[in-house]
Amino acid sequence: MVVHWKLHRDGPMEEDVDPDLSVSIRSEGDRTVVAVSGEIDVYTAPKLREHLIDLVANGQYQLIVDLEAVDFLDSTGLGVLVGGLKRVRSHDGSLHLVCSQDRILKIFRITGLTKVFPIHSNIDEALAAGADS
Amino acid sequence: MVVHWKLHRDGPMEEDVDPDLSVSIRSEGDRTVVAVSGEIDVYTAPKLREHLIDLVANGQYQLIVDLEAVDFLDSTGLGVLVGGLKRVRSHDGSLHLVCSQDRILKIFRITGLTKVFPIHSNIDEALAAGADS
Amino acid sequence: MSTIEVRFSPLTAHVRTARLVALSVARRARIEEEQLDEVRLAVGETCSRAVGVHISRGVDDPITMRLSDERDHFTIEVINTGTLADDPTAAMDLVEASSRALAEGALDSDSMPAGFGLAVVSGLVEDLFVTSDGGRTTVRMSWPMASALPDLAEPTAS
Amino acid sequence: MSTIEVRFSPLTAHVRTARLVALSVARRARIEEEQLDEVRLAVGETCSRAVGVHISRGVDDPITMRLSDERDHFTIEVINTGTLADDPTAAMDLVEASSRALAEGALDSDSMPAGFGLAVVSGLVEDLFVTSDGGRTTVRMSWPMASALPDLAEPTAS
Ligand SMILES: Nc1ncnc2c1ncn2[C@@H]1O[C@H](COP(=O)(O)OP(=O)(O)O)[C@@H](O)[C@H]1O
Ligand SMILES: Nc1ncnc2c1ncn2[C@@H]1O[C@H](COP(=O)(O)OP(=O)(O)O)[C@@H](O)[C@H]1O
Repeated sequence: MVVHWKLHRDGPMEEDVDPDLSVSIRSEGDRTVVAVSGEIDVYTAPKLREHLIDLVANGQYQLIVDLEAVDFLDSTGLGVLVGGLKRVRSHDGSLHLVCSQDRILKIFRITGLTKVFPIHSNIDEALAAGADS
Repeated sequence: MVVHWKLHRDGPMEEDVDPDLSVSIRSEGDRTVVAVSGEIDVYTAPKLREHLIDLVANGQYQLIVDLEAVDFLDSTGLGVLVGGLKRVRSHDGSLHLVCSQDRILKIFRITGLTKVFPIHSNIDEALAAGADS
Repeated sequence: MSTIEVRFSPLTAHVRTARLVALSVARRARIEEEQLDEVRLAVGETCSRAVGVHISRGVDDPITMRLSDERDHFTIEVINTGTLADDPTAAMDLVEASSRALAEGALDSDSMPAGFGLAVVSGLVEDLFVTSDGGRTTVRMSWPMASALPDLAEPTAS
Repeated sequence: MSTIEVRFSPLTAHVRTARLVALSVARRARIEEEQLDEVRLAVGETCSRAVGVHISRGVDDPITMRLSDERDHFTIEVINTGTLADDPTAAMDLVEASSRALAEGALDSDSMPAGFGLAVVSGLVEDLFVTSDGGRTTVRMSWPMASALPDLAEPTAS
């Protein structure tokens, strides 16, 4: 995994660009925004999991995973998000999601995970909601 | 084939929309511009051929085929363009091409058809060149 | 009837290709736009499950995905080596299974419970059959087509 | 080595799916961007030729396209039923053939001369072999890969 720690406070702290799944990580106050784009499936989920594990290992427990640029998410991807939630919760942290796309929301709905994850329709709403909401 | 003859002089005379291959036909003075988009291959070439045959049958012999929105063209597609050229030539007409994309120009180059078709890098150039150039 | 079959080595990267093919062929078969997402997800789940089964059992055989249109139905079959122990169509409560995944399980496990993927598919696809015999398991899914297939049924090349 | 094989009924619509698969797998195999257009065109020409051969001979058998990576090469084979009469690798002058297509031939024929498609491919692809025996014809094309394939060689699903 290539990690670029940028000096600029407002740019992403980490940028992992890949045609299959890109992950861009930035700080917003005490929250960490993980913006994902591409398809989260059995092939790319391990990469997203690694990023989430790294963040928790680095003491970042208030996560927002932005799924707006994700165009596919399957049960393997759900497993990684549930795994991330378990990890941050073990540190009293939180994992919020940003998702307004119906095609992606559908799998959260049929699996009841809309009740487990706070899901916001845009990043500002997620930030405004506060980590504990 | 659905043909819409529009009343507006500046709109397309004919619009054949299809995710595989779309063909839009309009008049520009004494020239007829056939704007094609999609992939011209063994599956869609018959459709383009039909349009060219129809135009010639309707007495339109000064053609400009705009390939700017075409992202694939194979030897079957070349065959249809060569066939179109044969048809208009038998009425002392012309068939100019608009194409600036290297990936498409390549097949014209390796087959020597760059010497057969007048190829322009944009539609204005094709119109300015005149049918007989 | 027209058929297209994809056989691929059990690698997770190929599941993406399988989805791409299924989506493209289903679109051409005039499956309704809202059902295309269903096709894509169902193929993704069944193929990744099949790849997982081959990998975990050390089977190098290819997985087969077969797409076909027959009269008014578009059918996808995903075939892998190995026989299912349990009846996978036995209903799983997805909501209960999800909260179980969250509550139980090692902190370092990021998997949903066994059978979850197929349960998602059976929640999505009305017309689903799983058969397991002769050392192979076949997941068969069908969708109605909006109309007959002039595109796939053209008689001659030109 | 990883393999993905697509078998399709001899319909021209499926040639588009074959191109889509080849492009996607070639990209994943780290074929250089400028060679991807070459792969796409070569697959389009060989598959449409194969479909044309089946249709014109009334053969319903599927055409097979096999994609594989082996060490440092990415290989595509297109296999159809039927044996070639002439040696298709016999050089055809594309420029001469094009002007012949224009000068001769019926006004209502929109085809390039026989063998033109394969000649285009042999002009594009350095590493090309055509074999014809046992009632089948195989067109085999290879491209160098930029590097080994970590993507396609991952040992386990996760
Ligand atoms: N398509 C299949 N073919 C054969 N066996 C399968 C298939 N899908 C699942 N299985 C097997 O059924 C059991 C429960 O399945 P499942 O949950 O669907 O797989 P997993 O445990 O990998 O999530 C596992 O032992 C798995 O190996
Ligand atoms: N891939 C192939 N397999 C078997 N026969 C072929 C193949 N390609 C071409 N042929 C045959 O070789 C002859 C000359 O071929 P070619 O020009 O390549 O096809 P076409 O005449 O359709 O353009 C034709 O008789 C055709 O049927």
